[in-house]
Amino acid sequence: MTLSADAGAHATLAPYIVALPLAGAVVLLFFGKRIGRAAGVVASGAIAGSFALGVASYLGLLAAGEEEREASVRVFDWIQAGDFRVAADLLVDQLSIVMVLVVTGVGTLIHVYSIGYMAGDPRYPRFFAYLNLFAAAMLLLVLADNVLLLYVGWEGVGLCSYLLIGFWFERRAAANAAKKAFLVNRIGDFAFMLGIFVLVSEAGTLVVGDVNRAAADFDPGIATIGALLLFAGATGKSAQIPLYVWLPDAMEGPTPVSALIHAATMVTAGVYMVVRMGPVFEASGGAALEVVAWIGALTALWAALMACFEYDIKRVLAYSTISQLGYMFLAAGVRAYSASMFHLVTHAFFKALMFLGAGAVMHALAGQVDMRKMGGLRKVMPITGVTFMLGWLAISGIVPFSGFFSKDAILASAWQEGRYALWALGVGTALLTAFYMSRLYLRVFEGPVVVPGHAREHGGVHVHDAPPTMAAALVPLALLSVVGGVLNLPGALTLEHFLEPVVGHSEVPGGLTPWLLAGAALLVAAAGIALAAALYLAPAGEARRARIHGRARVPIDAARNKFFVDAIYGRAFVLPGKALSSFAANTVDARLIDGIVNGTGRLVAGASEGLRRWQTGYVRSYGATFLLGVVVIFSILFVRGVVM
Amino acid sequence: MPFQPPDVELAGIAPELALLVAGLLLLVFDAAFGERIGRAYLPYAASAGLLVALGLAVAGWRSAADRGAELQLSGMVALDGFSAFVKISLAVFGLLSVWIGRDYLSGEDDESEFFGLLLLAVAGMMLMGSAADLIMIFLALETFSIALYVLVGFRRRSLEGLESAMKYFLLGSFSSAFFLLGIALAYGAVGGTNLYGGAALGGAPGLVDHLASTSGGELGLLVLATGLLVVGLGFKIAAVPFHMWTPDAYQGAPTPVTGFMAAASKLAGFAALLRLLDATLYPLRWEWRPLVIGIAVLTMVVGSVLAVVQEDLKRMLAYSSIAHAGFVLTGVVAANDDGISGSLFYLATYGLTVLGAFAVLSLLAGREERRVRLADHRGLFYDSPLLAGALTLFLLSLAGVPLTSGFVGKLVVFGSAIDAGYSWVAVVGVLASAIAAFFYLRVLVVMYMQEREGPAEPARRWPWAGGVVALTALATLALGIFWGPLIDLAERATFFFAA
Amino acid sequence: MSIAPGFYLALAGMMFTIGAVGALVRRNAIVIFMFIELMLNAINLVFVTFARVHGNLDGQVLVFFVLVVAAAEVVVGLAIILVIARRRASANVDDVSLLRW
Amino acid sequence: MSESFWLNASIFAPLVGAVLIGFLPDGRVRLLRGAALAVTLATFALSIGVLASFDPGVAGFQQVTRAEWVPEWGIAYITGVDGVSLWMIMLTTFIMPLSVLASWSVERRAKAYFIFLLALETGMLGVFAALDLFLFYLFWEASLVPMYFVIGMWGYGRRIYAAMKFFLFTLAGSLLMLVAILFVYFNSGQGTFDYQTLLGAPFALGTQRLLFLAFFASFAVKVPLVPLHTWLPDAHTEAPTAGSVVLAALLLKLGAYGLIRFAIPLFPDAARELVPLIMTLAMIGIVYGAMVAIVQRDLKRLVAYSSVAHLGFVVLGVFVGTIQGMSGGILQMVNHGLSTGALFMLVGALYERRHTRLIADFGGLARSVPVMAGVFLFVALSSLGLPGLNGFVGEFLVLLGTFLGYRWWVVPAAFGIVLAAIYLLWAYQRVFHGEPSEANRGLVDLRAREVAMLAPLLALIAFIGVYPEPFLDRIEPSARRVVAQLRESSALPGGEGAPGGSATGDGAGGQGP
Amino acid sequence: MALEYAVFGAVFVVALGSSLAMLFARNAVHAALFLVATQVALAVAFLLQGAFFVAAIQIILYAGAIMVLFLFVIMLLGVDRREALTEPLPGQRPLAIGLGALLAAQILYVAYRGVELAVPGGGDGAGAITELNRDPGNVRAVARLLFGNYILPFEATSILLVVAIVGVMVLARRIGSIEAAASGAGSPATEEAA
Repeated sequence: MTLSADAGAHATLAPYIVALPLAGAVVLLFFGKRIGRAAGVVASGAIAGSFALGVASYLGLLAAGEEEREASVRVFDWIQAGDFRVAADLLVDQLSIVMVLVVTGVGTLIHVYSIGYMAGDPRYPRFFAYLNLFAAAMLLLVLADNVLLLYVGWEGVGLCSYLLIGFWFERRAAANAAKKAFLVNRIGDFAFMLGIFVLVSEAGTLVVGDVNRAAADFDPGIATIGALLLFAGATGKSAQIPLYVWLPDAMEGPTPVSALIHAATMVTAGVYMVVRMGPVFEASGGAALEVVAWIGALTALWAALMACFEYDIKRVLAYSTISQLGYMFLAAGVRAYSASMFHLVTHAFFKALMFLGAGAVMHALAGQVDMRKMGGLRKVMPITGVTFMLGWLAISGIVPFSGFFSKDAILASAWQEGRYALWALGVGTALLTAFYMSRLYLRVFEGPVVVPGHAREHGGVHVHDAPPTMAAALVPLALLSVVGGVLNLPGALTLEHFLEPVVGHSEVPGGLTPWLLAGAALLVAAAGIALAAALYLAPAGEARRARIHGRARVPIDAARNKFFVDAIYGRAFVLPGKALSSFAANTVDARLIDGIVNGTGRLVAGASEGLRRWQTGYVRSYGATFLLGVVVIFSILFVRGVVM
Repeated sequence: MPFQPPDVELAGIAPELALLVAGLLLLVFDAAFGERIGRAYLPYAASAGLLVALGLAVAGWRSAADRGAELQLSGMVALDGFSAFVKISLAVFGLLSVWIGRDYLSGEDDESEFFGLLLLAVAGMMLMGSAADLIMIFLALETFSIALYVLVGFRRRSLEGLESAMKYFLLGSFSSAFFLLGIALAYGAVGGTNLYGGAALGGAPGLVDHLASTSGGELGLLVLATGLLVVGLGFKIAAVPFHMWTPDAYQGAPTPVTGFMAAASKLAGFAALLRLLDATLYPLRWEWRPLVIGIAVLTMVVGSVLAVVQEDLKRMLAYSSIAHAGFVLTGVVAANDDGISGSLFYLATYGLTVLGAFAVLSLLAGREERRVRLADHRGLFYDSPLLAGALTLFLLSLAGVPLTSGFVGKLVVFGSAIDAGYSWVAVVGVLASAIAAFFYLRVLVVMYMQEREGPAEPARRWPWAGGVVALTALATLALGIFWGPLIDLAERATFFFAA
Repeated sequence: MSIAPGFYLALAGMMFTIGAVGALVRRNAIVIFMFIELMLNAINLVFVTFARVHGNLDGQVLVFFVLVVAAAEVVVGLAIILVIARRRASANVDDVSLLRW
Repeated sequence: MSESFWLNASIFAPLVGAVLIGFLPDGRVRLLRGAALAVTLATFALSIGVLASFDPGVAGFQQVTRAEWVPEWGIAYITGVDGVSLWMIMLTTFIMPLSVLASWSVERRAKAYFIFLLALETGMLGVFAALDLFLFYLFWEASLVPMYFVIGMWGYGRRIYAAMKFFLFTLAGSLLMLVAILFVYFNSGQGTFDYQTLLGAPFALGTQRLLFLAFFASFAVKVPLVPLHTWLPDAHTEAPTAGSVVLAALLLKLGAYGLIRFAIPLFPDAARELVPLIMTLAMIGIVYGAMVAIVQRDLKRLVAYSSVAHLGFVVLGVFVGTIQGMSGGILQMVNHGLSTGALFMLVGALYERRHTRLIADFGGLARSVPVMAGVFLFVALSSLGLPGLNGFVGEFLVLLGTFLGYRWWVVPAAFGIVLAAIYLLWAYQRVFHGEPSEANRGLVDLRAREVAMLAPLLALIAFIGVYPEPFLDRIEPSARRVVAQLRESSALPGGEGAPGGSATGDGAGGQGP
Repeated sequence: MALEYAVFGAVFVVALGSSLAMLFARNAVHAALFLVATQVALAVAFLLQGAFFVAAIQIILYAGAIMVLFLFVIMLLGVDRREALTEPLPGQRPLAIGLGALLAAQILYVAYRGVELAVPGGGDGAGAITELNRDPGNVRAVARLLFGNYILPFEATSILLVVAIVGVMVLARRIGSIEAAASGAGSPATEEAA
């Protein structure tokens, strides 16, 4: 491993940040059986080590001067063909270090949580191997200095997502969900790869910094195409319209996986990538960003609508994730990159928290996920209940929890940019968010205690709070969810200021406007909570719900059926694809092409069969053939030689 | 005008004379003493005769190489590299046929006639190779044809054998009539039947001489004659549409005779055809070429296609021999040095290969000719691996797979056609060989990939025929790898006498 | 010799053709063979006629060879026909068609 | 010891070994296996010598041997390596010991089997090393016969049909090539079959076109390009495991190699003119092969069709006329050899355990044979082009090269990577996921021998994925040479050529403006 | 002159007439006799063109020896056998006649132009033949050629004849052994001719 001379000192650790979990994964894959129960510790140790290295790098970065904070380290030359050169370079700058800290930090907590959660699973070491592998891929993704390396991490996390969603592969639904996740992501990756080609041909390089610098000179048309292709990749990974369909299904995986991959880290890769490649998106002259913002806003609303009517608590969280990711894209689309990142970070905290809380609930209730069969759980599992409540308040946007600040930053940026329609969509989504999260929280944790029948029978008294390792993850996340907002409080240490060298400066509204906007957001959040309380907490809620359902049966049923999107995709793409494939295999290949091939054979054999009848066995007919030949030859020569 | 007896130079026909003497001695000796001393010596005697003929043919090659080509016996025979090459090949084919036939016939009371007729047939074929006069060609043709009619019908008590002899005979005489009409027309056109004529023969009329001095529309009669001569020789080489006798005669004839016909009779026919078309009538090539191309294409395609569905191995090889005639015809079409030498090379190597194949068949089928159907050879590889291996080699060579002589043969004849500007004929040729590959492969499938049904029938342990198999297998392989020397000889053999 | 050679050639040509046709339409092997002899005879006339045209005797000599060949063919051919006819009690060539296809 | 010793020794070592094995007793299967393994390993060792003495900086041929053979015809024994053939040779010698290991279950007529296998190796190595058209054709055909027997004698079910189809398909193509070779020989005016001498032979465009098509027919069958591919699924499916491995990993490479080595350099103008046609065929192959693979019910057939798709990438890369495409295409040949070879070994291992290849008969195997499941997934991921594994490097370069040369033409080809994921993961799911049925329980996981034959493949798959430089470094000079031949008009007297100006214009040197 | 025309006319009619008659003769013996008539007519045609020796051997050898052989074999197989004039092979007869007509037409055209096709100006060597017949005489001239230029073909005919003799020997033995085999095996008798 050679370090380039000009690398900043803080970047030297970057390779080890990736290598540590990778080594953990390799060790666990090969020796997992022998390591056995200690696998969780090994894996957690590896990721914790990465976190420590990340912190060290962060400190080193802080110590470096403003101008020297961006540093890359070359590990080796990767691919060279002609003028095309890609090296395995890792980039440490403000943006990537933030991601590293989130990934390793949240990752460590979730690893620790998994020790308890996965205890008793027969493939326990394998789970941690995958988890570590995921961490390594994700770290590679965020640290990559060039887009192709980023792509390696990008597909790597996709693979780990596949492996982990399908971890309980005996379950058909899990296997299906895993495959679906990978394939939908592949479609996005297909676009992403095309985008990479555009970058190579336009910029001549894939090094992130160089591409971004060169982007200014891109032809806007090409830049638009390239940016949209990259964004198409992001819609796959970050579950945006139209490729979000895999994420709800992905909840078939173990809950820590949902927390880590499908809430906190992997799904944010798309946002990270858009932020990273911001100049490319800007080079299109607004068109690409416009698309990003609108897709983000619409996805936010769309997913929130579905979340409102879902009973599976993990799926509610999944829709919520999609919705929140929409916010982040909305922010990126209005060039509020730091707001986007800010929300990314806080979301990582509170969503991971809520997933882990949901996991604790499932753990306690023997895998039950239907919220209709739960209630009042805060009383039997107080730690989970309280921490979940903090997460709920955070995502709902209640002052002073972290979600309030980050969401407010996004909305403010949209307002500031003059994108009132987007702002309105955001505010509407905020209302829904507050509503469905409250619905979830209130139904599950408040009200009279309801415990599903089979959980009672199996472990009646065992409906208990999370074990210590799980609690150990919940509490820190809850704290972060509460105080995460300070990251961006005005001052020298704000995230925005910190990221500015990388993502550029974005205007924030001044004067009275921010206060008004914040107030509006808060009001909306309160309204959402109140509505939920009226429907789910109040004694008359049941009747009200029935009335509403009676009046709006059609849209509600539609929402419950995910607006039939899966079915439509099935009809529009999957079925015709299968039909076309069958046609190709059974008709074109077997009948047409092989038919021609075998037909040629049959033709020869048929000609042979036919011609052999000519060989009648009668010598006189042989003679006739002979004479025919003679006369033909004679006639030809007669015409050529005598007449002419 | 007092009568001047011609100079009698026997060098040009020495091998033929040797065979004649050997054949007659054999017949007479056996007739006189056969009852008393048995017949075991017969194959040795026949081999000795053929070996002497071989030696004389080699001597003829030497003399042609030393003194150049010459016409002898009033221009009736040419002593040149071409004829010597043909005679050497024929002597070898004769030897191999005798050896196959020795085991096949051993113990029969008409062995002497078999060997005698075989030797006389070889003599006739040799005469065909060196004949420099149309009437000589005709007489030589008739000599070996009549011998073959009898040999084909040699199988005791077999109606098939007799039927094949009759068909061969009737069609053969029918075709002779056309050939003869061709000679008559040629005589009418030229005033003589010599191929060369001119100063070397004291101003006697001849085809080459005539062509050199005549031109244009006055050649009409000769063109017609050419067509009829091609018909007659086309019959001998089994070219479509004059091939109809081939499958029946090959199938009905005793296996050694079938091999002999496939190898020697074809070579003799082609020898005359090459001398006639590519040397003598070369100036008329624009007239006969389309014709021969048509015949070649038809022959290749029909032969290959018809072989595909055959279930009888001998019959299949008969159709394959038709296809091979077509391949050689592409060399004739080319009418350049490569074409001639290529054809000679092809015929020589094809003869060795096909004799080997028929030797294997005779070992398998025996005198009774019972195991000749494809299905009879299921799993042969596991019962007689060596025999199956040899047959595989022969079939691969016939299919034209590299590292066998058959491949080189195809290479040279197709190459010559391409060189002459007839690439499309070569393309037809390779397509036909692709079809042909199918039926050779079918045999391999049966031998290697299917299981025998019923009890194993051991192949005969015939030492002579086995020796033939070994020798021809070796030759097939060796000539597939080190073919330089033979092609070199064939190239030197392209020296035709041109007066 | 005042009759133009063409007349003789015409005669020969017609005889040759009759021979060829006859060999195909008759079924008795011996008769077929006789038609082939007819063809050879016609060729002999061609030889003799062309000998006259060219004013040399080579054509006449060639007739001699044709005769010899015809004789040899007849001997062998009739023997073959005889063997088969003895065996099948018939000289009909259509009866002899075991080998085909 | 001359520099070319290693090459020639590598070519003929298997043949010598085959002859020696011929003297061993037929019944002693273990001895025969051991001997075959030893021979192939020795060959691999010899080929290491080729690799070691290979100079990466040279674009032309090295380690050249030249010996007169039939001087009258200008035929000589000429062998040599460049960056293209080097890896093909290494791949061959590398795969062969593994396929011997994969032949452990061959008990019946083992002697003949190993003799054929070794003869086949010599044939293939000869093809890759031959620098004389005649010699090349000789080896080309010589590699056909042993494979025919291997499929026909040790195959499954419809082996005879498959063997016939394989042989006739290939033969029909190669015979046309033979005519073209002869035409070149006779009309080049050089009187030689020497490849390097013939390179400059000027032919008119019309002639070139026909000659190119004749060569192309032969190579396209072998590659195979749609619609000449239907021999492949049959041959792969019915062949014994080692046969499928050799077919897929090595024999198909002969076709692509032929295109690179002969079809393009000998007839550059025709090649340039026909690029759109060939690219279209390649793209159809990528998409069509993948689509047909999706619905296959037989696992081996599925892998076979995946080869059609993968080789489509190779041909695409070779013909796009950019250095990235060419290098990627060549690397992809190696990659495909490794990953598809491994896939066939795994399918063979499955067949040995369950005696079925029908996907529907499997299920839940990840529970009963977890290691095999993991290995299968790893190989499948390599095959579907997961970054970090070898398949990605090749495919990415090919697609990048295509984009640089032809822009949006790349879209259908790139969509192939989605389809590859579909058929491989769907198959993986159906075989390994789910609850195992009674028959699928209690299967034995990978044995030591199987690990030994798969481990080298897996290691190389990962190595190339992470660090392809040693490969690309050696490929590039040679690839550059072929690209130059494809792009630039040769010195034609009539000044024809350079018709592909717009098509190849903006990828110059691999980079945009 | 007139005589020559008359004789030729007779030759023409007889030769052609008996050839045609052969076609329609249902009895083989009749066919043979018509063939003899044709051959005799041809001999006359030879004479008309100065080929005396050939005319003689035509009578002696052909009409005499060969045709006797034919008749002998016919007798051996049964004289009375009549051949049905129906045609079992479909298309055989029209095809043969059609091809024959085409061939005849072409040959006739060639005969019409034949001589000039061969010899420019349609020369006639009748004078030279007459000269040769006078000196050294037809037989002698032919003999000189036969034993001069044509000595090898002449000798070669001996091989031909040997082959024929040996062949007939073999076939004759065949007949014997076959008959022995046939009668021994009790297979259908050969004497079925009615």
